[in-house]
Amino acid sequence: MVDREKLYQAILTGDAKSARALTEEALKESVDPKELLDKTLIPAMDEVGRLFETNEYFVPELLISARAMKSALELIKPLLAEKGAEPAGRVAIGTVKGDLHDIGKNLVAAMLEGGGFEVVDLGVDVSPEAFVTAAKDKGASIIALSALLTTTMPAMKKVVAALEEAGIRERVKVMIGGAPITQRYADEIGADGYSDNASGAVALARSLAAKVPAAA
Amino acid sequence: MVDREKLYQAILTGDAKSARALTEEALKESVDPKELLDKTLIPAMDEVGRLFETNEYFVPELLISARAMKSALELIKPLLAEKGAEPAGRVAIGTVKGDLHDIGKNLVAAMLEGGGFEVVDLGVDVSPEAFVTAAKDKGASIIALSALLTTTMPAMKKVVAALEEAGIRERVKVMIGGAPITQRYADEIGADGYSDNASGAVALARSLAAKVPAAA
Amino acid sequence: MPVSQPTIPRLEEFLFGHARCPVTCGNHLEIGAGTVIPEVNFTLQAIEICPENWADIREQYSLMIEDLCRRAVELEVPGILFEFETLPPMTVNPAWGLEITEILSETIDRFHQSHGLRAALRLTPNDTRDHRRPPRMRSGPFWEGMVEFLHKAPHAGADLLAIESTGGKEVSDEGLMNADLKKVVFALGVLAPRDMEYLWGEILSACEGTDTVPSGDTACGFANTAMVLADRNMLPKVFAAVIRVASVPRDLVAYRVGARGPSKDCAYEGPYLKALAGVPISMEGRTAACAHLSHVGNIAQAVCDCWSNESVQKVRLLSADAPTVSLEQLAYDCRLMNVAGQSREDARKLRDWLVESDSALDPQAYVLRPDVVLRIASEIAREPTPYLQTRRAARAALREINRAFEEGRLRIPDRERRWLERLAKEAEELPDREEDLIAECLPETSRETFLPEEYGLS
Amino acid sequence: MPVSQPTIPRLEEFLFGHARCPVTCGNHLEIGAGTVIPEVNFTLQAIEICPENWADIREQYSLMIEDLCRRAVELEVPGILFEFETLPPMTVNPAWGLEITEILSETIDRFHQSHGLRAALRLTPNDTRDHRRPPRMRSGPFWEGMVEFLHKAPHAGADLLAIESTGGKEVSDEGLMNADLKKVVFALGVLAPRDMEYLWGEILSACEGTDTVPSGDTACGFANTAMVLADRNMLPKVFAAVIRVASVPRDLVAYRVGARGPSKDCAYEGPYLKALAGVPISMEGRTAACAHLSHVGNIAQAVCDCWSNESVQKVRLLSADAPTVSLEQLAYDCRLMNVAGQSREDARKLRDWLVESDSALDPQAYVLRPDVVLRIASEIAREPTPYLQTRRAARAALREINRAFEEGRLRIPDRERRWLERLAKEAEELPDREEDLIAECLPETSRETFLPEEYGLS
Ligand SMILES: [Zn+2]
Ligand SMILES: [Zn+2]
Ligand SMILES: [Zn+2]
Repeated sequence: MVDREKLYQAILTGDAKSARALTEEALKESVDPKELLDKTLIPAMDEVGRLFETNEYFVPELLISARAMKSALELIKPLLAEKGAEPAGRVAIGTVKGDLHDIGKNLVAAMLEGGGFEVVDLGVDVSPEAFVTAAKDKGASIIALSALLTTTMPAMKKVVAALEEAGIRERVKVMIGGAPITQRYADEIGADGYSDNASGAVALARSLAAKVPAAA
Repeated sequence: MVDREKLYQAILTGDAKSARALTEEALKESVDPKELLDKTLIPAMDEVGRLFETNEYFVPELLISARAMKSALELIKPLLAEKGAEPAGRVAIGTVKGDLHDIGKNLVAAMLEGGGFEVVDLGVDVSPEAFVTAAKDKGASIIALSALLTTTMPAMKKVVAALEEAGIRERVKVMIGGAPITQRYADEIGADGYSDNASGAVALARSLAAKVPAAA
Repeated sequence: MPVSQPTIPRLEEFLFGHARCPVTCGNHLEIGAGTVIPEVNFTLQAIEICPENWADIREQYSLMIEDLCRRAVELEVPGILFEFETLPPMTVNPAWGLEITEILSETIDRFHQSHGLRAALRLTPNDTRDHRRPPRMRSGPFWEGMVEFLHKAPHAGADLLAIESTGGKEVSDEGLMNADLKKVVFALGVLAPRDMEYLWGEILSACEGTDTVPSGDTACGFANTAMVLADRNMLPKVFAAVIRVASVPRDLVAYRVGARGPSKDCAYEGPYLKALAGVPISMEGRTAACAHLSHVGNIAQAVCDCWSNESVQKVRLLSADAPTVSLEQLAYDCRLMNVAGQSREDARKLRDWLVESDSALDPQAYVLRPDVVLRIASEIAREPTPYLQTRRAARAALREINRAFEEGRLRIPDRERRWLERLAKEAEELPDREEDLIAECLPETSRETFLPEEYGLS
Repeated sequence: MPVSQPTIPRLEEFLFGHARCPVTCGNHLEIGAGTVIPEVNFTLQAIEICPENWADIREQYSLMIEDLCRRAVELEVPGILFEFETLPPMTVNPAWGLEITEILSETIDRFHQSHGLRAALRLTPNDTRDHRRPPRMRSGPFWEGMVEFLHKAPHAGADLLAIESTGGKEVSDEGLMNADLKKVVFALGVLAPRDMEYLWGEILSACEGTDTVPSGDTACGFANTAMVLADRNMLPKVFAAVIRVASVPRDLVAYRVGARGPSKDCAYEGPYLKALAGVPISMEGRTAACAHLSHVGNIAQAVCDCWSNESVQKVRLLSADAPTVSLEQLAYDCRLMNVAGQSREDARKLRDWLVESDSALDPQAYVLRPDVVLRIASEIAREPTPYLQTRRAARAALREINRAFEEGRLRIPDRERRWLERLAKEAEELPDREEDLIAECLPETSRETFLPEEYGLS
C-alpha cells in the first residue's frame, strides 16, 4: 500500500515528481480519489498554507508545493469528474484595464490552482468584455480582479457593470484585490469579496464557490 | 466739505471713532449715502482686503478696519433702506453640530459684517433645525457652515437635507468652509460654494447673494 | 504658589531622551530614561459618531491598532506610546469612548504578550466644556460626562491620562483674533490656572490608587491656535511666539499639582516644561506635518522624549493606512536619535543641528532654542504666581526675540517689525498686581461668552 | 564594455550632498554640489484617465503644483526637484502627458520668476512596453508612443528625463516569484542591459540639443518588487538584498551611454551608482513610507543628493494635501542634512548614525552601508561586461552578508538561513560565459511571455 505520509511530504516539500508517482500508485491500488484528495492532498496543501501564513514558508516554497499539488490533481480530476464530483470551481483572473501589474495576480492564480481551482489567466490590462467572455464562454463562476494603481481601481467597477449588462451578474461571484483595494471599496462597487493576500484569496474563493448558484 | 480721503484712511487704519464722525459729517452735508458707500467706504474695505490678501495686514488689523466700517455702516444703512436700496444680504453663520471650533467662523462673520452683510451668528455646535429657523424666521438668504473636524463634516450634509425638507432649499444659498472641506465635498453634498479663507468667503457670499432668487 | 526650587538643567544635560523624572507606565515602558520612543496618534476619517455607525467605528479603531502594533513589532521599536484622543461625542457619551479604550488596550496587551511589545495607551478625553458659550466649567452635563469618563478611564485600560483643557479659551479666542496681549495673558495667567487646579484635582483623584499615570495638559487651544493662524498669515509670528512662551506657566499648574508627564505632544512649549518640572515631554514637528504645517519642524525634536505625529486619519495611502505610515516615519526618526544618543556628546551634536535648522528663520522656532528655553525658564522660576510668571514669560520672550533680531541671529519679516514694538509696549503695561489685571479685564468681557464665577471670580 | 576607470570615492568623501559630477538643471538648480534638496512626487487619487475626466485631472495637477511651490517658498528650500511620473494612459496617449508637463513646468517657472524658487521638473514617462505579454521592445504602438513622448518632452518643459525601464522584467517576474537566482541574473545581466542600450539611445537623442538632462533609470520593477515582496514575508530578505546589488550593473548602462543623474529615487541601489558613475543620486526612505514601508528608512538617506517621498496621492490630510505634507517632511530632513553638511566631519557623523540605525537589522539595509557599497563597487568595477558584473555583484553581496552574519554584525532570521546557502550555491553555479547562461536560460522561457529576438537574441 502506498505511503500516504510520503505523499503528504511530497506536497509539503514541493516534490512534484514524487507527488505524481505516489498518486498514480495510490490510484492503481484503487484508493478512492475523493478520499485521497480530502484526506491527504488537501490537508497537505492546508499545511503549506499554514506554513506560509505563519511566515515559515516563502512564496517560492509555496509555489513548488502548489505545482506538486497540481501534478497530483491532474491525475485525480478526471476520475472525480467521472464520478460526478464537482471541482472546486473555475476562476477567471486578470489585472484590470490600464493596469500592468502581474505579480500579485500570478501569485493568486498559482495559489488557486494549488487549491484545486481551475484557473483561466486572462493576463494584465484586461478589458471588461474579456471578463464577461470568460464568464460566458469559459464557464468561470468566479471572476478575480486585480489592480495595483488607484487610478485603475475604477476599472473594477466597470467589470461589475459589464457583468450586469450582460445579464450574468447573479451567476458569477466577483472578488477583488491589490494594494489600494479595501473592503469598503469592494462594498462600494458591489464586489462579492476582497482579500489583501494570496492565501486569503483561496479561502475567499472557496467561500464564494459555495455560494455560486447551482445553475452556474 | 468732508475729506473723503480721511474717511478712507480711517477705515484703512481701523479708526472707528473718526470713521463714524466723518461719515456723520458727510451725511449732514447731504452726500448721497449710496455714493459714499460705493465710492469711499467699499473701496476702503476692498483695499483692506487687498492688504490682507497680500499679507500686509494681519487679522487684527483687518478686524479693526471691519469694525470701523461697521460703525460707518450703522449710520448709512437706515438711509439706504429708506431709499429702498438693498443691503448686501443676510447671512446666518455657525459651526455645525458636534463641532466646537469658533475662530474661523468668527473671522468669517467679522469679514462678512465688514463687507456689508448682516450677520446672524448662531455660534458653535448648531443643529440643522437652528439653521432652518434662521433662514425661515430671521430672513437669512445665505447659510454659512463651518466644520473643522472630519467627523463633523457629515453634519453639513444634514443641514442641506434639513433645508430641503423644510422646502426652502431653493431660496437660500449654502456656503461651507473649514480645514477639511474641499470643493469636491461641497459638490458632493450639494452646497452652493466653498471657500478656504475668510476674505474668499466674502467674495463668495457676494456672488451667491447675486444669485439668490428675488423672492427671498 | 512658587515653583518649588526647580532644578533647571545645564545646557549640556538638556537632551532628548533624558528627563529628570522619568515615567514608567503600561507594559514596562520607560519614558525619559535615555531612549526616545514614538507616540502615534490616529483618528477616523469623516464619519458621524452615532449608534448606526458604531460597529463600523469599532472596527476602524480595531484595524488601526492591530496594524500599528504589527508594524511596531516589525520595526522593533524600543517602546511606543499610542494616543487615543476621543472625538467629542465619545466624551459626552463616556460609554463610547471607554469601549474604544478597551479595544485599544486589549490589543496592545495582546501584542505585549505575544511579541513583547512595550507599549502604553495615553487616553485624552475632550474638554467638552468648550461646547457652549458661555462655558460652564464646574457643573452641567459636559462637566459631568468628563468626570464620569475620567474616573472610569483607568479601569478601561488607560495607562496615561491627559487633557487639552480649555479654561480661559473663551476669552483667549477673542484676544488672539485681535492680537490683544493683555486679554490673552488674562486668559493664560489668571483664568486657565484657576481652572486647571480645579480640573486636575479631578484627574488626580481619578488616577489615585490605580496604575494610570496623570500625564499632562496642553495649551493647544491657545498657543497652537496662534501658531496655526500665524502660519496662515493671519497673525504675526512674533505674537504667536510670545503666546507660546506665555502658555508655559499655565501648563506648569498640572505638574505642580501632581501630573507626571510625558507632556502632550501638541504642547510645543514642552522644552520649558522639561526644564522647569523635570517631566519627560512628547513633541511633534516635521513628522506631524500630516496634522500641522509648521515652522518648528526640526527644532521641536531637539529635547523630546516621545516623538509624535500629532494626529492622522485612517486614510489609505499607497503603502498602508496613514497611521501606520506615521508610525514608520516616527520609528526611524527615533532610531536616529537613539543611535546618536548612545553618547551624550553626539546627542548634543544632533540636538544642535536640529536647533540650527530652524531657529534663525522664525521667532516661534527661536523661542524653542534650548539655550533660550533655559534662560527664560530661570526667569519664570523666579516669579511666585502663575500670573506673574506669565507676564514674565511674555516679557522675556519679547526681549529674547528683539535681541536676536538686532544681533542678526533671527530674521523677522518687515511686516512684523511694527508688532515687536507694539507687543513690547503692551507687555510693559501689564499691571504688577493680578487683582488690577482682573479689574481691568472683567469689564471688557461679555457674559454672553464668559462667566467669571466659573473661575471663582466675580 | 568595461566601466572606464571609475574613480571610486574614499569612504571619508562618500557623503550626502556631494557627487563627483554634479548636475545643473532647471532654474539654476545644482544637484550634488554640496546641498541636499527634496524631490517631491505626487499623483492623483483613483480616477479614470479619460476625456470626460480630463478637465478635473488638469485641475488636480494644477492645484498640487501650485500648493507645492507655495509651500516650498515658505519653507525657503535651497532648491527642489518635482517629479511627474505619468500614469500609463498618459504615455500611451502622449498629448495627455505632455499637457500636464506643460502645466507643471509653467507653474514652476512662474514661482521662479516671482519668488526666485530654484526648481526643476523631472519627467518620467512609463515604460508601457510592459503592457503586453510577450512585450514588444523595439516596435509597435507602445514603443511608438514612448518614442513620441520622449522626443516631445524637452519642448513641453521637462528639465530632466528619466525612466523605469522594464527590459527583462517579463523574465525577472517569474524568477522572483520562484527565487530563481539564475533567471533573475539572466534578466538583469543579459536582457536589461541590451534593452537599455537601445532605449537609452532614444532618450539621449531626444535630449540632444536641448537643455533637458537625461537623468536615470531604475531597477524598480526588479529590486523593488523583490523588496516589497520581502517586506510582505513572501520572499527572503537575503534574496531581496542580493537582487538589489545585482541590479547595479543594469542601472550603470544608462550612465555609461550618457545619462548624467540624478538617479531615480526608487533606485535604492543609488549609492552604488554614485560610487561607480559619480552621478548625484536621489534616494527615498522613511519619508517615502507613504509609498513603501521598508527596512532601509534611515540608511537610504546616508549618501543621498536628493531626498524623495517616492509618490503620494492627492489625499486630504488634516493639515493639507498629502503631497504638501511630504514636501514639508522632506524639506526639514534636508535642512538637517545641510546644517550637518556644513562640515565634512559632521556630515560623516550624521551619515554614520543613519547607517548604524538600520544596517544590523536587515540584509537589505546592510548592503547599503557605505563601506560595503565601496567594497562591492570596486569588485563590480573590475568586471568587463554587465553579465559578469551582475554575477560578481550577486556573489559579493552574498559574501558580505554571510560574513556580517557570522561576525554578529547582521541579524538574519532563522527561517532565512537555509536560503543563504541555497543562494550561494546558485551564485557559484552561474557560468563564466554569457553565451552559456543564454543557452541554459532560453529553453526555460516560453514565447507566451518572452521573445528573445526583442533583445537581439534568438
Ligand atoms: Zn492639541
Ligand atoms: Zn494631539
Ligand atoms: Zn519606481
